[in-house]
Amino acid sequence: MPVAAPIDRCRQLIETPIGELVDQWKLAHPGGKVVGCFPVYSPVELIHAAGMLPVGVMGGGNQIEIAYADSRFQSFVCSIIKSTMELGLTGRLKGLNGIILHSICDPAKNLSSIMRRNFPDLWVEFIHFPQNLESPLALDYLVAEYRRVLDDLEVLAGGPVTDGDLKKSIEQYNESRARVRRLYEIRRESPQLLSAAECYALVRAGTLMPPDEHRELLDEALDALSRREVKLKDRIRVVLEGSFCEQPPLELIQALEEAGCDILDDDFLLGHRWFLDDVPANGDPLRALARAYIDGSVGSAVKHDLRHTKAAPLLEKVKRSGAQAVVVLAAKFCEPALFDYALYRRDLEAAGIPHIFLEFEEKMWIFDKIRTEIETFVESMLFD
Amino acid sequence: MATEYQGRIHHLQKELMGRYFAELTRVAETGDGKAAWMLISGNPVELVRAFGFHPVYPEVNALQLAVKKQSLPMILKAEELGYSIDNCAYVKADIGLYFSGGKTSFGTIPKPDLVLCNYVGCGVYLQWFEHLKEYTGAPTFNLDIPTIRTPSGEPSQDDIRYVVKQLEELILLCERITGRPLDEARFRQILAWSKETGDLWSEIKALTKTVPSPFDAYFDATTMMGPLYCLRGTEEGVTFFREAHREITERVKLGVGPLPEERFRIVMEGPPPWPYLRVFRDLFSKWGAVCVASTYSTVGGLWEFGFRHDPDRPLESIADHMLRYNVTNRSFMQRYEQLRRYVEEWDADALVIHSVKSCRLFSAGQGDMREYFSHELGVPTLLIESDLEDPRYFSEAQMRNRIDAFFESLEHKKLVKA
Amino acid sequence: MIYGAGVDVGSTQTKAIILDEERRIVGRTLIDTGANVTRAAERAFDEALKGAGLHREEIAYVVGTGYGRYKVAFGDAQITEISCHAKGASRLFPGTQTVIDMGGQDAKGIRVGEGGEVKDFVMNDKCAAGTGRFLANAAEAIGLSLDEIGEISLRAKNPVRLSTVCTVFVESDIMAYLAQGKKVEDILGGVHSAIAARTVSLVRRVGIEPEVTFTGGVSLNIGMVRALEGKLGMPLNVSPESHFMGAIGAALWALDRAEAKLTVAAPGRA
Amino acid sequence: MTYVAGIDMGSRMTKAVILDERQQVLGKGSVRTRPDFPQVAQEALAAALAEAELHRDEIAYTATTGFGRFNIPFRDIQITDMTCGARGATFLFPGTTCVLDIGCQSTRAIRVREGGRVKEFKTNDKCAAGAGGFIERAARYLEVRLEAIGDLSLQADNPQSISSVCAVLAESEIINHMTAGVSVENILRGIHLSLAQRAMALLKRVGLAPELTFIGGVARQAGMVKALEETAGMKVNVPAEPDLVGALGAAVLGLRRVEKLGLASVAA
Repeated sequence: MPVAAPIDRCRQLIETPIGELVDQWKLAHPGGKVVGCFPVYSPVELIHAAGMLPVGVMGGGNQIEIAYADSRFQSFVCSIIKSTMELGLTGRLKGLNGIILHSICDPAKNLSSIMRRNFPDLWVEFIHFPQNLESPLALDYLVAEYRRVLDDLEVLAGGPVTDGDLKKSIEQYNESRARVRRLYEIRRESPQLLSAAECYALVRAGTLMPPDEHRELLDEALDALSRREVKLKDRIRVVLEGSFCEQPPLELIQALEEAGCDILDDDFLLGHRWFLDDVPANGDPLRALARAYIDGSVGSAVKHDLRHTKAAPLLEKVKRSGAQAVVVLAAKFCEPALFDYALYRRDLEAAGIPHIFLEFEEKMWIFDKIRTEIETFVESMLFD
Repeated sequence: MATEYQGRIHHLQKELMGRYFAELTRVAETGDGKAAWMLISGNPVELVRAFGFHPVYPEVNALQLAVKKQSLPMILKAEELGYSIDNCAYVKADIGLYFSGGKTSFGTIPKPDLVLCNYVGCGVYLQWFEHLKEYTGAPTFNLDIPTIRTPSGEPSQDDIRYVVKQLEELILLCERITGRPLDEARFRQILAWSKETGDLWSEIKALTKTVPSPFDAYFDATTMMGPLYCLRGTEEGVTFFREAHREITERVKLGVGPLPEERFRIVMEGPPPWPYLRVFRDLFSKWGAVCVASTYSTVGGLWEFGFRHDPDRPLESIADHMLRYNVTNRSFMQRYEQLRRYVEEWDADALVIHSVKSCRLFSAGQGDMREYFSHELGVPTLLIESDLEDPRYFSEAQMRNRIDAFFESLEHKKLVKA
Repeated sequence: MIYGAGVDVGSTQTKAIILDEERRIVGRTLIDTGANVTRAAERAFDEALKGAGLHREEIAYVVGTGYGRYKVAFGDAQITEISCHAKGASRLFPGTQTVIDMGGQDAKGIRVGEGGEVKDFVMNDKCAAGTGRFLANAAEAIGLSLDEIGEISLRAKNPVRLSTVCTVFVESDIMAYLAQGKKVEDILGGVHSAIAARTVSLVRRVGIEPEVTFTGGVSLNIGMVRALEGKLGMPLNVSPESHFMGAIGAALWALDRAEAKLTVAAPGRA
Repeated sequence: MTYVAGIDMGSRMTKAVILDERQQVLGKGSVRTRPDFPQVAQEALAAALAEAELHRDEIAYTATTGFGRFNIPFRDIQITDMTCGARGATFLFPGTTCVLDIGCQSTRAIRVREGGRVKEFKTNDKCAAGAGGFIERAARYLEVRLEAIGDLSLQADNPQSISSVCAVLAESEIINHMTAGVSVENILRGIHLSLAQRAMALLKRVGLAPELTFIGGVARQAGMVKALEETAGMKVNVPAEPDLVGALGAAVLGLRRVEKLGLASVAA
């Protein structure tokens, strides 16, 4: 069976408007409830354990036209905030029983309030992740915060959630994330086998289905990949950083590859593959999840951890993947990504790693300027 | 050009802030004394003062640079380092200043002995001080304040416990840095001074309910905010506010306002455009518009809604201040509520929202705010855009057009009423 | 007989209108503003006077409006174009409740009361500034003149999608589309519908109530009229005098004040 | 003898340069860009061929650059304009370490390595836009002929700065200056100075160091060159025909390919 099959299924899935997907799922699962997860990090295990479907709400992509939301959020606010508001204002989030946002940035914080005001029927949860990770207090705090959220989820689901339920969900997500990690290993080892755009489709599909379904889907894809044969192209090997929240259009990821980059690692869809390793399913599940965030999750511009420098996780990715260069692909007006670039730049130069900084918007439609820049970058490295 | 209220408080403030920066310069040049860098919103200055730290507020430095039209070179310096044109300009001005040796026309800023990120809801604060940690290498503490996130508008018991325990950790760190234990008596005295400052400040804020308002709760209030942050918890701070209280009560008795004539009472939302403060104020003065209440004057704390520091509950009251009683840690909806009270209880004609690009915590979503006030509450609302620090975002012609048109229509509404 | 005059000093053109007390237009001029704004205001006013066969002394009240309103030195008052367009629109189309004004620099949405007074208004946020300029740049990028693009845009079969309404973006977006071999009419169709969409979402902020009157220089662009009507789902009032609307409104205010002799404190006089 | 052509299709003009294997420039051509790109490229090339007194079939290799580089069907290779600009600038001024390219639409700062290879570059953000096209529009407001801009701006006695970074708001600022009765000379100089300051910001991002070579159409404006030298505090190299440098760079790179691929013999 060709690898194209599962990938195409994923593409169709992720290109279906979120509203339609939710309605379809509810039709197939009478009485089922759906909770949206706004980037970046989201404790999907809690939602899943409460018997509800966690669904990644990642803005409107480049398919929707902003006709109402720009009356609420100004032009200097990033696209994903506006398009998510637009989805709500145009009734395209009606199928959701709730949505969870968290402390990634200031606009997201205000968005949670504004959603509560504009969509009184929607249960809106805002999680405050601990920012003082040096302190042992952070763990107890996050356990309590998860407990608070779980209490609300129990009310929303209309039933209690046992430790057993939580452990089952943790195990299922461990399974699906293990396979996602395998996909990324393949890209690091032999990028010609799996393009970043294909990988993206496979991973993003996981934000729209239960973990066990995703596991099966990835098994199918991995099996097909093992028999795929593609010739290695003459490209530069890069790590991509900065797209942890708002997602670049699939066409843009393809454009970067066509322009001559093999993307060995990236931070797309970070919140769905945030744990570096399995979450222990024995012991207190909430504590295990909290610890996994504090000590076992991927660093990003929106995780504030004074135990290491801001660029350390990026430099580690470069080392691990053996990349030659870094592409910082930040969303326009994304304050966190734009800030940390200054430190990435400093440390990448110190480490002698060439890099290029590019900005994108999810609503982007034409890519000529960004293409010219990445081509020049590739030329400057190839024509040596 | 209109001539506004220039009273003793304005001169006293200049004098006090001058002394504050002179003292910082002395510390910077002699190395005698320790500096703690902090953020304005909900700052626990009482605690660091108790250890003898000199409080340094990068925001106040950035603001001073802007007012003195020295911010742009600093901003450009930071952009050279890779900061984006879309990043908060307060941060860029401060980082540019740091890499320029901290030298300004109003004083030299000492390097930090403690970088204290009193994180109260503003995500930019976190990154700002993370970056300062990497640049300065100074001991850094992320004092993490869980933001108000439930419809109740109240922090949970876990939140309060989390903050109080962190304050205890902070005390240990301060003891390590200064090499001396916390002086309980001094701490209580400082909290007592802060308490009295709180009493005076909130009484002063209430006086603008009178007609005409004795001072402008936006432009003149910013004059008093310097002492409120830089001198809170000191005796001279208290003296300043006693003086201010006396002077303003006097004005109420005399029935004088900041302008020759008070023709419109407005509520202001958002920080002012510091690089063009004069121009900006004139655009309103010209219309006889006086601000009677503003959210910006509460970024440091919401004393007017009842909060006081408490010598008998030192850490608990500081935690209360940081969690519950400052604008930035509150939810956006709580700001709507605050503004609604201002419009109603201060009997205002209109709401003016000054949307600044730099501070998205303040501004992101103010379009919805306009929607709420103009459509749901029927309050005439004007939304204008510029920036609090970056002179490149101020377009006077556009600003004047919007403000003139707004007051023309208010003028007309008045005539019809009359 | 009392006469009132309105002088609208815009970024590219300056217009003057003189009305008699029956609110009949007895004099009008339209000239390029050029580099010397004060002179442009003087000239426009004098030519309007000449056309009406009147002398300055015979004009009871003069109102200046537009970006250069403070340069109408001989004016009795300055009033923003927002108030003037509202006034003018509801005079020409008494049923007007909403005004959409598109000029070179700004797009405006205005809710208007019976007397032509402004009830509420919004103006484009910073990143959508320069509506007229947006079209001008588009025309320039394609190598057409501003007054022909409207017609051409109507022929669009598959209008392209623009990623933005930023005036600076548009030129490179258009070059990219040309490079992709897109048809000129489809690109222009996309340009017009992009601005229309953005403008409608702007005007929604004041609440769109019929009748809607479209004023300002851009209202002479038939492509924009149709695009707006399409997005609004209702017809627009458009007067051939559209680009004079500001001056007409100013002249109407002038007459009101001359008659009432109530001198509302105007900007610039305080 | 082997001949190569470089064609630079920009948003405003399309330029062609013909080089022989001794790197002598034999012909140059320039045509206003129109939507029928292939035809435009033909015409530019034809003009250059005429000047070089050569025929199409004598051209061994054609390298294209500029936004329309993919729209020239008879090309052998397309290269981005930053790579070509850097190469062209160092071809003319071997000591070049930094290149500033201000065209009609975009401003670019390039740091070059030895041999004219691109080390780092930065293009202007839309929100800090302002390039040739911006000056042209301002000139139209001010009723000044394009050719006159450069010298007029030199006559400024009290330049009025343009503080806004957004090209659109900057335009309303210019109108404001006009309304305030500021002289045309002082406004034009203000525009040049603010463009120079923005260019400096980009140059500092890539690491400004002498020699700086200024290319692109705007480099023709004397006032802009002076403004740049003042802000940069250094002498600036300006080619005789700054807008042809991209095409020249393409031709030079084309010649390298010819040598690499050993096409020389074939063509000779």
